[in-house]
Amino acid sequence: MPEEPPDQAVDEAILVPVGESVTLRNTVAYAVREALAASGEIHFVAPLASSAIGDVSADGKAELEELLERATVWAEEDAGDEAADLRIETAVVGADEYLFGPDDYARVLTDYARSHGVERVVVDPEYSPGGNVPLLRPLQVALVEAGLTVEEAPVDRPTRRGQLLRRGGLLQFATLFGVSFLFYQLLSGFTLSGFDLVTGVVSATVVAALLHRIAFSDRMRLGVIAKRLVRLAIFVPYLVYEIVVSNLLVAYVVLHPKMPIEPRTVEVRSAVWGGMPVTTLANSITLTPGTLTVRVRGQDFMVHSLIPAAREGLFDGSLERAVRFVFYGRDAAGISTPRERDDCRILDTVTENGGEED
Amino acid sequence: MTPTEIAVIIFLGGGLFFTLVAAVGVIRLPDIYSRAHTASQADTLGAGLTLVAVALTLGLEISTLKTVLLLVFIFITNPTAAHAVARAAHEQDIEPWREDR
Amino acid sequence: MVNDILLGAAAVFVVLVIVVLYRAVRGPTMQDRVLAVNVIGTNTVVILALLSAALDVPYFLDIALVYALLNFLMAVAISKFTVERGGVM
Amino acid sequence: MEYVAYALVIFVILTGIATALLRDVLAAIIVFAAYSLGMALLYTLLLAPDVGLTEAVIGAGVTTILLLLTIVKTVRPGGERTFERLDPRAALACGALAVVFGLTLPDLPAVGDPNSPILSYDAVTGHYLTQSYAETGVENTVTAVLAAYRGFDTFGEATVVFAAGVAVLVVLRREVFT
Repeated sequence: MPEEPPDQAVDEAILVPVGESVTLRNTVAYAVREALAASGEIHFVAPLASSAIGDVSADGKAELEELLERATVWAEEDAGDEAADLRIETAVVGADEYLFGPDDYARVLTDYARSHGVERVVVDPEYSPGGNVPLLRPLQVALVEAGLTVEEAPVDRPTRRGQLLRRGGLLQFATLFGVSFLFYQLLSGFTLSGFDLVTGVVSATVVAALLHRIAFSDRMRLGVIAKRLVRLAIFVPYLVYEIVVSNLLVAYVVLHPKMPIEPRTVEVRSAVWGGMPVTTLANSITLTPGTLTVRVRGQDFMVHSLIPAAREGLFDGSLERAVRFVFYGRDAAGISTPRERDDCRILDTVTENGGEED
Repeated sequence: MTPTEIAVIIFLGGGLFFTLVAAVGVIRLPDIYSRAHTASQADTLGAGLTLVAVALTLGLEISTLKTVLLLVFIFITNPTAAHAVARAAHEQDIEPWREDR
Repeated sequence: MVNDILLGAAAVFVVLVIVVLYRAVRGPTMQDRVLAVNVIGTNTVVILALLSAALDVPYFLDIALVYALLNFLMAVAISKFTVERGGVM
Repeated sequence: MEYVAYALVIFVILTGIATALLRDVLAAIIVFAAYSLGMALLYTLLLAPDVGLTEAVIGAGVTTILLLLTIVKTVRPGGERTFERLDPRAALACGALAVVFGLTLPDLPAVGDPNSPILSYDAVTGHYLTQSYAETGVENTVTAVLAAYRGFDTFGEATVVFAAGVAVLVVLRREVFT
């Protein structure tokens, strides 16, 4: 929804609510453009969700502060030569309150806006305060009711957005080349004839040249990757064991004449973050019978579960712990379970949380 | 019968059983979400066990490596595909079935 | 003898594929069909692997690999299509 | 092996009928992909893995994508019915055609039969192998058969492919003529 900014807003400061989101980068860019066209004053405000990591809210605060810092760096980068004209202020708000509904978020944001004389709010369309999906629309309404000008940053939605290209280095190129070349040789049966070697090198070069900037999401550090691979080797047998056991449970339920299923959709706020770990966890959840990842947003998993036993297993978080072990090491495996963190709930319907897309 | 043959038969039996469960589940279960469960999981395990049986018959050669690659590939892609399907259903606001409604 | 067992298993797999075909035809939603075809595809890959071992034709496995790739792409492509083309649906 | 083949034939026939009868175009496309999977398996089982591979890539992959693109650019009739109503005349015509083709089947040689004409009538096969270069000037015998001896055939095929290409372009760039 690309709206023209209202004319009377020309000399106003801009408030941007900040939270982990895919479009945050673009929102910052838009807000900076707008701010430079106006007063040059921009406020990045991050409301702290108390439920973020349960009792370790200090972590949550540190995370938000890091996010704010990132936003500041981006803003300065975007401002370029005009960086001197840009005044950036950041704040974490709501740290001493329990933010739950959209009204709570709106209240702390409005309080901040009042005390700093800001009247214009630029909202990231993918901003999901507290990780809960349906809060954004009501939040906007509440902010408008409080007398603020609210607009959504005109950034692309997740389906067709995202920074696909990243900086690729020699390491990425080499890895991709090696993997493609090995795959080619495997398909040709490791004949190692001159023809296969030459065509293999040519194809692998083409693949690596085209894709080395896309294929990897993280910066690659060999040590980390090696450690993860070792831990993955421990993780896989455990996963297979889980899969077989719960498959037998599901097989019993499916083959039972009365088919005693009790499907429920549940939402779990997992304690893993980042592309690969979340993907691994989502896939592991789907692979373990009885639970199926329906959608993931940041750390929030919407999971469809077939039988109560599968649900309990999910809330006990053994898979989550295992994935944390793979990606963050043994120390991280010890965090409390989703149930103890109070990060899981059973939804009544799916659409309660859906339909926010358009 | 050699031990390998017995192992092959056991794995093959397991694979057939779980694929059967997948087929029955896809036919019997009441809605798309629950069908996606058996489609992604029972079927993946069934395919996995059968591929292990195939790898065992082949013994140690290049083809075995390909079979293992196939197995890894199926274990990664199948849940992803099921997730894609379930997510598509969710985004079209298809309500999950419940036993009490 | 093992070869006969593998062939027999392949035949059973084909029968299961025919059973799953019911869901692909019947629906009722498009996602059901995509899901059913995905199951059919996975089973096809397995059948190919079984045939490869039973008939001792190693290059069937290459076809199986191509198949596994295609099967995945198809499920994702059609799912994406049904969502993004919601208006046409 | 026969059982696998029988089951596959049943599967292919069922998917074929379902594709023809399904009212929803998207449903038909999805079931048609399953048909391609079955066909490819059948080809592979008959030891024509290259054809099977092509069927898999073209039939299940490319065709599906092309048909999906076609739906995107056109409209898709909705409806409550799952199946198309049967047109008796069309069904009769198709049935008659199937019977006619079916009747020729028993006259085909069995797969791998050493007495099949292509192997036993050396007069024909040998003629092509020895004479094709002298008669056509084409070095590759297969190319000679395709492009020279079967010239009209190939011309017809090329026309069909060309027409299909034009159709695809028309569908992909509909805005050109609207």
